[in-house]
Amino acid sequence: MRIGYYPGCSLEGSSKEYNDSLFAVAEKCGITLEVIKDWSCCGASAAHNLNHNLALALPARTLALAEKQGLEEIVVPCAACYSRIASTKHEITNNIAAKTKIEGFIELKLSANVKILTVFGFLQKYIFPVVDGHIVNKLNQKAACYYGCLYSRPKEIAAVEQIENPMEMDEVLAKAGATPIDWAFKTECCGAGLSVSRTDIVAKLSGEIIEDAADRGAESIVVACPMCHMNLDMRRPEIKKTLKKDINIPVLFITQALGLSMGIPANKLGLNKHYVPTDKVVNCMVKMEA
Amino acid sequence: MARIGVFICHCGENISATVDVAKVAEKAGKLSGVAYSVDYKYMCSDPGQTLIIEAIKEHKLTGIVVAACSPRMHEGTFRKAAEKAGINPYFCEMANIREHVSWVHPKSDATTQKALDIVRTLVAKVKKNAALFPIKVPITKTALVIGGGIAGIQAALDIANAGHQVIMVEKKPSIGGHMSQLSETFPTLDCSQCILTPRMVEVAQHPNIKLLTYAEVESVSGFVGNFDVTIKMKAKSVDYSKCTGCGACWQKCPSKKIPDEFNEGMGFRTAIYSPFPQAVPNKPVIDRLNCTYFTKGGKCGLCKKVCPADAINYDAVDEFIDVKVGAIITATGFDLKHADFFPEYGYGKFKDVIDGMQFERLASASGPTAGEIRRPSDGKIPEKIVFVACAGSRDKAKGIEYCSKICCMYTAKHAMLYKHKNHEGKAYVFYMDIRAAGKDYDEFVRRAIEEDEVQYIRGRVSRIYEKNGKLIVKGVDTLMNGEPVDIEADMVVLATAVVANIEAESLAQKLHISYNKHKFFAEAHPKLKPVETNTAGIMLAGACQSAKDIPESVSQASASASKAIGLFSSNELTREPIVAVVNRLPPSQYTTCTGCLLCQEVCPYHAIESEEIKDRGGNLIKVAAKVNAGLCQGCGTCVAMCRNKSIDLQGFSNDQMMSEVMALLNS
Amino acid sequence: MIGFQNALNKQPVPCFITVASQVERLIYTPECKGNLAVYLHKIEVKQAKKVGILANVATLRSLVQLTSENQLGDIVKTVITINAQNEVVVFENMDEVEAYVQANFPEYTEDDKKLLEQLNAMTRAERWQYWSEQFSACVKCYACRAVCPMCYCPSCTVESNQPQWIKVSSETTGNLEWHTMRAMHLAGRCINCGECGRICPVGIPVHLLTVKMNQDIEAEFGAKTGFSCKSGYALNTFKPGDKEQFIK
Amino acid sequence: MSEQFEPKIVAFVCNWCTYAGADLAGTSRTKYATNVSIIRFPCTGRIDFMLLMKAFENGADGIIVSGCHPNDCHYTSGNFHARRRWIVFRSVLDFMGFDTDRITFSWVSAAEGTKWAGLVDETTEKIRTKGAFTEFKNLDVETTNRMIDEELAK
Amino acid sequence: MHESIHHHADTLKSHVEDATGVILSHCYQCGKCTAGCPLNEEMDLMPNQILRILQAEMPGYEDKILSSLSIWLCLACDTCYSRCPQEVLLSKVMDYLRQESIRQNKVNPKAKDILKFHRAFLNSVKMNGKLHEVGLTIDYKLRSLNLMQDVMLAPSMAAKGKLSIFPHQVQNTKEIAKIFKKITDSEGEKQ
Repeated sequence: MRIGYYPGCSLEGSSKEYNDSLFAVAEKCGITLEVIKDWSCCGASAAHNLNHNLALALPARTLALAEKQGLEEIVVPCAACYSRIASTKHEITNNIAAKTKIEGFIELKLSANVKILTVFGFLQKYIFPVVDGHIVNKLNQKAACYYGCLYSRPKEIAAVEQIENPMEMDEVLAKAGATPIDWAFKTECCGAGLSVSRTDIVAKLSGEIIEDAADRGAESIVVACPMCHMNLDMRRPEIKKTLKKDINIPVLFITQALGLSMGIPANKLGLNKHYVPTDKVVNCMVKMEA
Repeated sequence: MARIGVFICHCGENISATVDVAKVAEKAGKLSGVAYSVDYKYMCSDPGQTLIIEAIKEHKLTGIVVAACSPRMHEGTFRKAAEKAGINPYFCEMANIREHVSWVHPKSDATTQKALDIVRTLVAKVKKNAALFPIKVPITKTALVIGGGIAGIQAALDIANAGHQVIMVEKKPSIGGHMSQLSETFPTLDCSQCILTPRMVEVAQHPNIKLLTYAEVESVSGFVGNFDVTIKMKAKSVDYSKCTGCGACWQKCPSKKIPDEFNEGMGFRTAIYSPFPQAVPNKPVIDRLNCTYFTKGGKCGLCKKVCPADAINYDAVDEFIDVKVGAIITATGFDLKHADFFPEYGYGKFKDVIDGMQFERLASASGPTAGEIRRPSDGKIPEKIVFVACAGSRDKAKGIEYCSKICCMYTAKHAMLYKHKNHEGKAYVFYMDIRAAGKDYDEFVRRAIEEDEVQYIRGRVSRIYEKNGKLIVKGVDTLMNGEPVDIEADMVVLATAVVANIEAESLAQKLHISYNKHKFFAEAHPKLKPVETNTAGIMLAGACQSAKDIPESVSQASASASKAIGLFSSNELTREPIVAVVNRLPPSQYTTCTGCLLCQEVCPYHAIESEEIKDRGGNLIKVAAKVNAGLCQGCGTCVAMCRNKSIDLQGFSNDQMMSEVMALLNS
Repeated sequence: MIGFQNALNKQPVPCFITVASQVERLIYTPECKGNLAVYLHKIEVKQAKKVGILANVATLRSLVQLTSENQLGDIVKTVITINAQNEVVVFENMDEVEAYVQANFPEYTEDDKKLLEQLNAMTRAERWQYWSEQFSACVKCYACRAVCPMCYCPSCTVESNQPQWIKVSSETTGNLEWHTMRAMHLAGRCINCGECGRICPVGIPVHLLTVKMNQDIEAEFGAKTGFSCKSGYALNTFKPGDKEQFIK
Repeated sequence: MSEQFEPKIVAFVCNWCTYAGADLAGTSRTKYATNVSIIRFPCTGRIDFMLLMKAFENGADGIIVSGCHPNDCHYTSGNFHARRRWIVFRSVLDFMGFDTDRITFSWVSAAEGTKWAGLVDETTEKIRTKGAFTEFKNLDVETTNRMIDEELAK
Repeated sequence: MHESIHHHADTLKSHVEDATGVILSHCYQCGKCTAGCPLNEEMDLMPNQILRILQAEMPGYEDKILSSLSIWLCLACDTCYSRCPQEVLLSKVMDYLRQESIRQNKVNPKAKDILKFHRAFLNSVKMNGKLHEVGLTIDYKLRSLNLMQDVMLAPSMAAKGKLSIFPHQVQNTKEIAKIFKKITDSEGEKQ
């Protein structure tokens, strides 16, 4: 079974570690990901803020390329990319007019029947069946799984089953030997696209998220979205200002968390690339008694 | 050989002004089969009717056509006249030459011609008429009342007090229904049980009422006046003829940790139990799913040991009894939407987010907190309490578009009760509209706002989550430019939607009554037949039809009772013989019916049955359709779709209708 | 056992086998187009009580449709067909027949489709012209009825004279009435075996009427004929939302 | 007395809605054309399509079929069944090239006296402009003639 | 005076409905959208107010929406939609309103930075087919003149290998530019 892969811009840049950790995990389980040749940006929030057609055309191009490459299934680890591509797929499968228009713009035909996997979708489908042998550490800590908006909304493309209280990531963390906590901000918004242009807002929203996690004794926050990660991790100074207190819970990508439990070295997983130091996480870990 | 009489009415000037009645009478007289034709000023007057009667006798008429006003006006009048004259009333037809001719056309030959055409048409029809006789259906003067809530109780008492027998079936161990769970009732705030329990006792003691608790309707067949009902008597494991209801058994019962349905899971009961202190009958049943004796194979048996009357019978089994009833009143009530229907409100997740019925139990003197409003999680008395109206109602996204109707009122009541018990506490109500259209209703809501200082906020709550022992309610005040309102509450009460009884659909199918997509039973006509169903003899009472408060349920119950009493007021049911019949021809009741039974589906009244036609030797000749005259209402839809005309409609037979068409067009 | 056998003119004809020894007379070739279900209504067959049938798809559809109309009783004990892979299929019960039919649901034949297209393309007047010419040739021999497995009424309305629904003489109007009635009575029940058209001595494509009706009914109400043993008859049910444009 | 053609039109109506609607037109003295005569049925569900054929065969130039609006049927569903039947019947006729414009289907409630009057006038006018239904009336004659001609041609 | 303007075809309401397929009359103003909106405290017009103004079709009011800050703050997190009892797809309406606000040159001054960021973003995509974060940052700073913002982040990001000075590009950047052009032409809209 060939599995396609769409990294998205962030995973080539600010969230390289997400990309690396995902590959490290896959590699360890002997699963290869096939990058979509010549993929382009999904347009992110910018496109659908400014131009509806563009917001459809850019993801559509990627879908078309995937089809051309004969891929039936693609993994999209970035929540924003997932959301854009999934909703594009949803729109063109339900609106023939839009489909033909878009096909005109990108000069490519597409049937839009490529399956789109989120990172946890991928982990559950392909990694879970083979991972048990590879798990050597128990993360042994309270983890707050943060899903954000883009996986849980809108309902038409929601990648999770219970949109008000998703559990998919929690299951992955449980596998990794952590204790996922029940908290209130699983699907609240972090401020996403306003990260640069309205950092104040992002600091406020992300602040509330981190605060609730902390109040409930979380030792790490686990995300599956580069934007969430940037806002929760990189924006800590601004958050500190707004909250008027310093919370230094590290923020991990889900693949990093799983990677650690599989005994993959922290640096290979890019844990050193974070702003909030992650050594606490590593120290909590305990070897699994065979 | 037909001898038809034609009687042309002038209706004063109403007809004769534009129709040349004399000419019509004269021309009609020449029609084949017409033995006598005359015009007269007022046919419906006494002399007019006498004229007709005399003519019938004198000219030995076999049928008459009265050309006058609309049959919807005077058909009855003239059919009676015909009967007086000694011919079958159904040999009388009316030609409508007033509403359909003289009143809508100017004086002209064309008008007169049209009048004649219509007369000719009806003459042709009446020649094909057959003697018909009203259908008599015997009536069993016993009513079955399904459901022992306030609606069922009211209906049962009304019918019983009118001197008729009533069988009441209640699936729970006690009657009383939801009303017995309520604390106080709006808009008077009188204690629910105080007004209900006397009625419950009255039912139990009424000589005309046979009360079957812990029982369910198994199957229903037959038709109006003649229903055959099988009732399932669930095994109580207690012999009520011996049991005195002393309570020794449930005091001793070791399994005490069973969530108490009556207290909406906020208290516990034993395995052998009577649901509440004022239960009627106040005798216990054993809940076999939770009883150690039954789950642990014969262990325990304590209740049997302690029972002074030796009433416990572990070997009891479900029994089925067959009863004959003439009318059925469904009063199966409603349920409240439960469970994780509202993830964003954490309903089912947070202990202190409860529904309206749970609040009733908390506020009720007989409830788990003895009437003190304490929150389930830690028994604290809430200082801030939030009520959310329309929690699930008027919510298309959640599949319930309708308004649950009672929530506005009971929410106001709840807020009031809370304030009365905790003057310092703060009560908030999030609402969309206040629907208090009832006697003294709006005044009641105003009182909550003005006197009891309940804070009403117009806006919906988006989300509720729990934080440091508080419930954070994220709402909005749309009357303040959509100002966000976040409240740190100690307890939240959701006015969840009123939904149909979980078993409504299966019961409806047993009864052959229709129901809407929300499984509420359908009335025969939304305005003019609000308590009858499409199946004659089956009536509706209370919330099984749609969300209703107590006064409404009670009045509808009385209404349906009066329908039953009306039905029972005579020994037989007389019905117009305008019904469909499937032909039966000798020998041995042979028929042209193919038995394809495609007609069964079209009948709105389930009046078409299949009959096995056998010869004298009892060998099956064929299966054929058969119309139940008791159920048929005479629409004739089956007739038009029967391919080889094996079904026909009395009074509007194929032969009659065809003759009309021919006659109308062939002058 | 009802099946086909070879005849002199090489066209397979129906045969009725009552003794095991004659079974080898049975043949099954693509030419076996006839719809044998029609014989199930014959009194002689009914009296046989135990009947087997070697059925083509059309016949199978008839069996399904007839079951939904409670016409088979329990006389049909064995149903056999030869599938596309030339394997013998023996059915245990009607459910299996139903399943097989649904799996091998036949298309409308190309010729019919062509003819229908032509007719639909015509103006109303042209169609009127076409059919009135066709019907003028009809001699009311009722072969179309005799060959139809769905025309099983013991007495047909066309023969009823109390009242006289249809002119006895074979004038065009009377013929038109007859064929209209036939079409209406078979609309939503006809299983498109096309026998009526094939049998017509004067070559009227009468089957087109019911074929067209079935197409419309499938389009309008989504009902298929000879598809399910439960009654799926389009004309004894309704949806409150049924659409039409012509009722003012 | 003008020589304009006066069509014969038969109305098949249900007792509870359209018949009552026509009564209302009467009681409110609404005037309309004399060309339409009513035949009363208990319900549109009772109306047999063969009766329509009979009407044409016996010289009707046009037909009105009318009953209760959907959901208003006195028998709850007769008109729904009728509607399906008309949908099919109409397409049979149309497929045979029969002039379905000569049949007017309508819902007229007991309260719509004016609608009834209007319906009668419109239909009458429509049929009047169409003229007599010779296409059908002369069918037998024409087809026989045609056959004779063909015979002679041989 | 309502009557005079009701069912007026050329109102913002009708344009929104045509463009998005969202039927605005479905909103019954319960306010649940506003109650749950993560940005309700920042907004100058609440989501339910925006819908109400659209519904009302009162002349003059439409500009309040097009020049509001709210439409630019909306994060399209769809919290409103996922809880809306009437299933009004508000985020889609917001998308349209933003584009309309640009078309009519009514962008709220406070929103200029947000708009600039989006433009810078798209620009980067237009040139490279992918987002080039350094390029974006520089471009954005030039557009917004917030030259100092995030400056201290840059070096550390670079150090952590999170900033690549040279853009990743699709093989044929023209192809992407072409898509942009086609769309712009098809709309005759100023980007």
